[in-house]
Amino acid sequence: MLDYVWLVPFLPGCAALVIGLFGKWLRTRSGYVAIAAMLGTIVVSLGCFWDILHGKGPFTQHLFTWISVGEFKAEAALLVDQLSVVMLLVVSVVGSLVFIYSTGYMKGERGYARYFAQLSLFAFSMFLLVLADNFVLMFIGWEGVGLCSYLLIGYYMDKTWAADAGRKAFIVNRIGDFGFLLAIFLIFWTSGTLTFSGVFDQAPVIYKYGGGVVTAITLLLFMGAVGKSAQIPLFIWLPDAMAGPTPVSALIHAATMVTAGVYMVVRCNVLYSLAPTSMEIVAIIGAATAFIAASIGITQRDIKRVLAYSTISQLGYMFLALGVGAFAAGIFHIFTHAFFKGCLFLCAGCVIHAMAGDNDMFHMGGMRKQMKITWLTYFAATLAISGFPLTAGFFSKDEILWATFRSGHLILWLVGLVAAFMTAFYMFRSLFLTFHGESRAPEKIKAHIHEMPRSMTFPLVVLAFFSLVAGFFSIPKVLKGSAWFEHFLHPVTNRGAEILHELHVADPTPHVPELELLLMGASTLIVLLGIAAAYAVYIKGWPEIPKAWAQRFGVFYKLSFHKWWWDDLYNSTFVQGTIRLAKAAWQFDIFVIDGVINGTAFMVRSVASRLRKLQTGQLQAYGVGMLIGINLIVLLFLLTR
Amino acid sequence: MMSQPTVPQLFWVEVAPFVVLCIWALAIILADLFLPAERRRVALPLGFLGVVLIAYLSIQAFEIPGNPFGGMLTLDTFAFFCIVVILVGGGLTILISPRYVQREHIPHGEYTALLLFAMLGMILLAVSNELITLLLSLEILSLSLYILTGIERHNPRSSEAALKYFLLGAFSTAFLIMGIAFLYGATGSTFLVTIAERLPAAGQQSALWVFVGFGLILAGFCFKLALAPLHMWAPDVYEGAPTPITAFIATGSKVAGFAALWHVVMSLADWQAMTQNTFYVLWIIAVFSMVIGNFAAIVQKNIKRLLAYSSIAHSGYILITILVIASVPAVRTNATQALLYYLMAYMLMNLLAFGVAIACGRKGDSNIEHYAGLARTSPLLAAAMALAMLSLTGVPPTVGFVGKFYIFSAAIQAGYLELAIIGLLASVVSAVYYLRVIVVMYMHEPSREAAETAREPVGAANSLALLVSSVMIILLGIFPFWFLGLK
Amino acid sequence: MTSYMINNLVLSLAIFSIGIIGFLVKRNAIAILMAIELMLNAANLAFVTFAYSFASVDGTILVLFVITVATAEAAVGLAIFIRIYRSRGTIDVDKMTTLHG
Amino acid sequence: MPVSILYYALFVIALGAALMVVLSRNTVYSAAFLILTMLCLAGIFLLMHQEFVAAIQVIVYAGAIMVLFLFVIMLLNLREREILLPDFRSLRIWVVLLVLVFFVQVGATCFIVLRQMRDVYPPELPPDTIPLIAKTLLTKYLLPFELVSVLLVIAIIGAAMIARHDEPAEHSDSS
Repeated sequence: MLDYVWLVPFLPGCAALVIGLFGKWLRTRSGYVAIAAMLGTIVVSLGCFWDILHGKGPFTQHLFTWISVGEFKAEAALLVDQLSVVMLLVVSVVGSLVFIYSTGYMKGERGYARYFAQLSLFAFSMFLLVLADNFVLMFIGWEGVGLCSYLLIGYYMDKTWAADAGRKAFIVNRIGDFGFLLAIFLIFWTSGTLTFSGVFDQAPVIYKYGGGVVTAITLLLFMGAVGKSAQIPLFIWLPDAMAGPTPVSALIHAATMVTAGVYMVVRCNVLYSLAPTSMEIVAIIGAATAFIAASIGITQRDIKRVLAYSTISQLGYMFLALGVGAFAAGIFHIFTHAFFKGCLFLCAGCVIHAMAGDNDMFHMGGMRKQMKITWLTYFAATLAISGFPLTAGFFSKDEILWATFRSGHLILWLVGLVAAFMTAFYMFRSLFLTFHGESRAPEKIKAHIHEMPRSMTFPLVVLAFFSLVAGFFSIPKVLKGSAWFEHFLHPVTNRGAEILHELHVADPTPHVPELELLLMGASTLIVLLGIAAAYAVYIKGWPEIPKAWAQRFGVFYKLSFHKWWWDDLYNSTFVQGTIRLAKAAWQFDIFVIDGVINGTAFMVRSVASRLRKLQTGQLQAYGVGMLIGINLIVLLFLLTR
Repeated sequence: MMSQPTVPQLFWVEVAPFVVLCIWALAIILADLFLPAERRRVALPLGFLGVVLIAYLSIQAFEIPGNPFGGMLTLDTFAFFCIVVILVGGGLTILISPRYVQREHIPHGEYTALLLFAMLGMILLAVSNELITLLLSLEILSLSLYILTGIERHNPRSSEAALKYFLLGAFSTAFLIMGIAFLYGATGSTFLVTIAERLPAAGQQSALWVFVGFGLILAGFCFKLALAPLHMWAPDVYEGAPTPITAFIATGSKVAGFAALWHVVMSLADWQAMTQNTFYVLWIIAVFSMVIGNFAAIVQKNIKRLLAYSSIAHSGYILITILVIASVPAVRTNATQALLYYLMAYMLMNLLAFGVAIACGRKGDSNIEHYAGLARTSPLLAAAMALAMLSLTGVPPTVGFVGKFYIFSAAIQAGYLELAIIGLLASVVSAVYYLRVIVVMYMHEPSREAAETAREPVGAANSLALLVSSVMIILLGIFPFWFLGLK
Repeated sequence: MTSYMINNLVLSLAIFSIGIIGFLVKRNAIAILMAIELMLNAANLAFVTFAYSFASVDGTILVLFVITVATAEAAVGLAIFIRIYRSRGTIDVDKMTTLHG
Repeated sequence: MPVSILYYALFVIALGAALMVVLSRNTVYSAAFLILTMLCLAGIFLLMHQEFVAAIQVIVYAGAIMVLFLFVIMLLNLREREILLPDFRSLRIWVVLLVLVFFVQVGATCFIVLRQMRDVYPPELPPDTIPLIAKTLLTKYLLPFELVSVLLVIAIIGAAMIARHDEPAEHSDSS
């Protein structure tokens, strides 16, 4: 099956072309064309997975020489190894489900065919990104997914703010892409090649451990990742990107594209292992993003924005994992996150559909009665993202936290733990606000609330199922599991560690099973605390909290005794503090990042208008300019002789 | 003491493209005289036929590399590629013209004939290997373009553009001629091959004249190519000229100019006295062009002016390859490839953008705001424009990306990392204004003008041109070797 | 004995420079074109001087070509001036600033 | 030596006339001074035994091109007195400075180059150069010779078309 891997990008690419060309004629059938192509990719991906599983990889398929400059060649070549095949599976499965869901969600929308053409184009680019065998091809996929993302963000072009969102996304990403391209050029400059194998094989020889060049390269690559994966300080574009249709948010802005940055860093783990400073920065930015985004998530009213911030926060976790050297854990979190976040977004889509387009959670409530399946699947995914024991998120998040702790980043571990508490809190808050309690919707809409058609609920059920069980792929050894996932990825993700080992710079930390169990317990506890807090606040309402504590959880009875203390603590430190922090993050966002962007834009503009003033239209003014130029050329020629 | 000159041996097939092109243009003028008024619009299709014919003849002529006219022309692979690019550009320009020519009451016969004459100048410029031939080709090209710029006789802006273009062009030509004089004075020849041979001997005495001469010639080229300190004519002329002619000036004359500059630089670069330092002038010009072009484009409201500034910036990118070719012989092949590919890419992207501008512009009016909501009223035109803008920005997998990649990697191979970084930064800045066009088209409410555009048919020829250039932008972006493997 | 050369070249450059000044300070388009003709004449003088120093007819012939270029430019230029004069009633380049910015 | 006196006389007159082309306020005077400059240059060509170029200079340049200039000046009836650019009143010093920079740097190279060439004497040309010029023109320089004809054709077509009066018939044929 490996020989047919070219089919994976080819099928959605063809679908995009066909729908693009014959969309007018295909109309609603265009959805089926796209779905058929995606199902085809699932088959091929599974086949590739099977082959890799049986030790046939890594496999490189040369398609053609794309760019050749002298001895340097950029091949259009696809690389299938353990890492890319995992990503293939994630993208094809989640992608197919989102495609199926879209046929229901987008029914009757204007530009139905255009939507599917763009979505297929996105799938094509994403597969290209994942399968690329060199940096250039990866960059093409990288730009391609970006482009499709902007196209789809701006899908509802009637909304004028969608224009600003698309533009902001584009410019922020151009900043990141600039870093990525610069890194590519630096790699090319120093190693003379751009294929992954070529660069990584040479890396230990040409790059000094902790040297300036490799640090610069990795930081520039990370700049690209920060842009694409919406990390601090470039995360502003992602919440705004929610302007697009909800299935797009599910696929692109949650499950696949935004994880491209994580994928890229893991792909380059050899380089990152050689640059400890960069690793440290990655970890710090990851943890900071996880924390700040989670704290912002607590105060949001818009259900999609809550999910957007939670995506940013979860991506932060992934980068935290990478930063502390747990590359496999990062990929595992991509894997599980794709399922539960995909599920959450699709559920949100159902809810918004039922609410006739209203995103505000404070207008919802009590929807579990009319929307059983949506409620249950949302509940399952919420459990998973909060890290409720034995769900998918529990295993992946716990592994990250454990890896952080083990590598000695105690502060980052604490930050991650607090973020986990907040995650549980705001996710259950969104669950309770949306599905529980009394409906706060206007009568007209209330009557309209109903369960969605099967094309929309089916993907929910599949994704919810995976959210609950996907964790069993990698039960840690301490729980008598096999850590299969980590084991599977080992050949790819451990190369950096091996190189460090050869260089004798890495000191393997001793494994203490008891400690791991203890930490696992701690994080479980904190998740339960978060859930309980959300329950107390949003189901029971604040005044009855002590009674509720006493009745439901005898353990916490004593705590509830100190009502004033809890109240004060919550109010003064937690609620106020979080709100303040969230506000601060927003301020930072608006004033600093937007300020930097706008400031640069302003500077550029003022230079430009000054240049424009020179252009008076007066002939001889141009003549004087020319004479200055001619004098300069001749003078420089004579001087540099 | 002086050998009797002999008649240079000529092979018909080698000179056929030039002779036939010339005769074809004259024939169109003559036919225009005798045809009844309502039949005169046959000139443009005839012109296109001529381009196809010349393409065929050129392929024949380049079967065997040769040096007709005693070495004045050189039919090498480089020239072949340039001619391919020029012919593609010329053909597309003729295709996008008919509706504009019709709308603005431009005389068909003269327009087509002058366009063909300009192409003759470009082709000759690409193959000329002698300074006087180069000067005369440049003049054939420039005079045709001066006239074509002012061909909209009812439009005072067109005349004004012609006046500025003409006066500044003649001014720069004077410097070019002075440069040729000094180069001749230093070496005693105007044949580039002979100059290259005599440089080591002549250099001991009159090296300074070579530098002065080359500097002045370079200045003349900088004017033609709209490179930074000598770029100021470009926006005004681009805005005032008829849109298809703007496209032609922006693309064809640059391709030909770079081809000729390549020939001149190649003859001088191997001379011992020309060290890497010598060519830092090119470095400075390239940086100036990239910075000024991209920055000034940001505040433009007129699409033609915007494209003018963007073309200045693109000239800057392309000049990097000339710098590499001149200063680092080891990377010369790669840089030449990069140059050829980028010229093709540049040609296609700009012609696509101008083609859409012609389809949308009414009476030379090309404010960007008039493109608002074009995606809603005429989605295909908007898509074509968006493709052109993305390619100009350098987004893969378009030709613009591959071309920039070629150029910057050649620069890096030659050790000009800083140029690659400046170029990259410049193209990040350029994203701002290219994107604005896309945002206006896709995310604003449709304007009255966009609605009017939708009502007017684009025309078969123009649609064909847009289709061909769009397809080529994508295909050559995915399979760049198709172009570079032509020969 | 190179004094003839230095004299001629200095004269040539002087006339060329005067031509540049003329181009930059004149207002009347025809006067500007005349300044350009001055520059071309100066270039001719340089050509002839070099040709004389090489005792070659090549330089002489080059001058013929430069003169023809000047002729062709003058013809086109004057035609453009006439056109401008017809539409605006002046050929004062200072008034041709519709295109700017 | 009378030849050198003649040469310097031509030198000074040419320079002065060139200056007057720029300085005189009447366009007709400018044209006349331009003709004078050209005639002086033709004289200098003669002193260098370039009889053919001198003849062409007088016949084509002074005789044809300048007549064209005068014709257009008369046709356009440019009575208004030429004044220097108002904007350039203050900038004039900069213009002159820039031109001086140009003059000095190129002129200096001439001095430096020619100082090394002190011993080189100009070789003698054959006494009758015109047949040789004709032969060279039609053999070695055949291509430029043909290109010049193309150039002139373009100039004629273009000039005729641009300067043509708009006849009422033209609107009907293009509509």
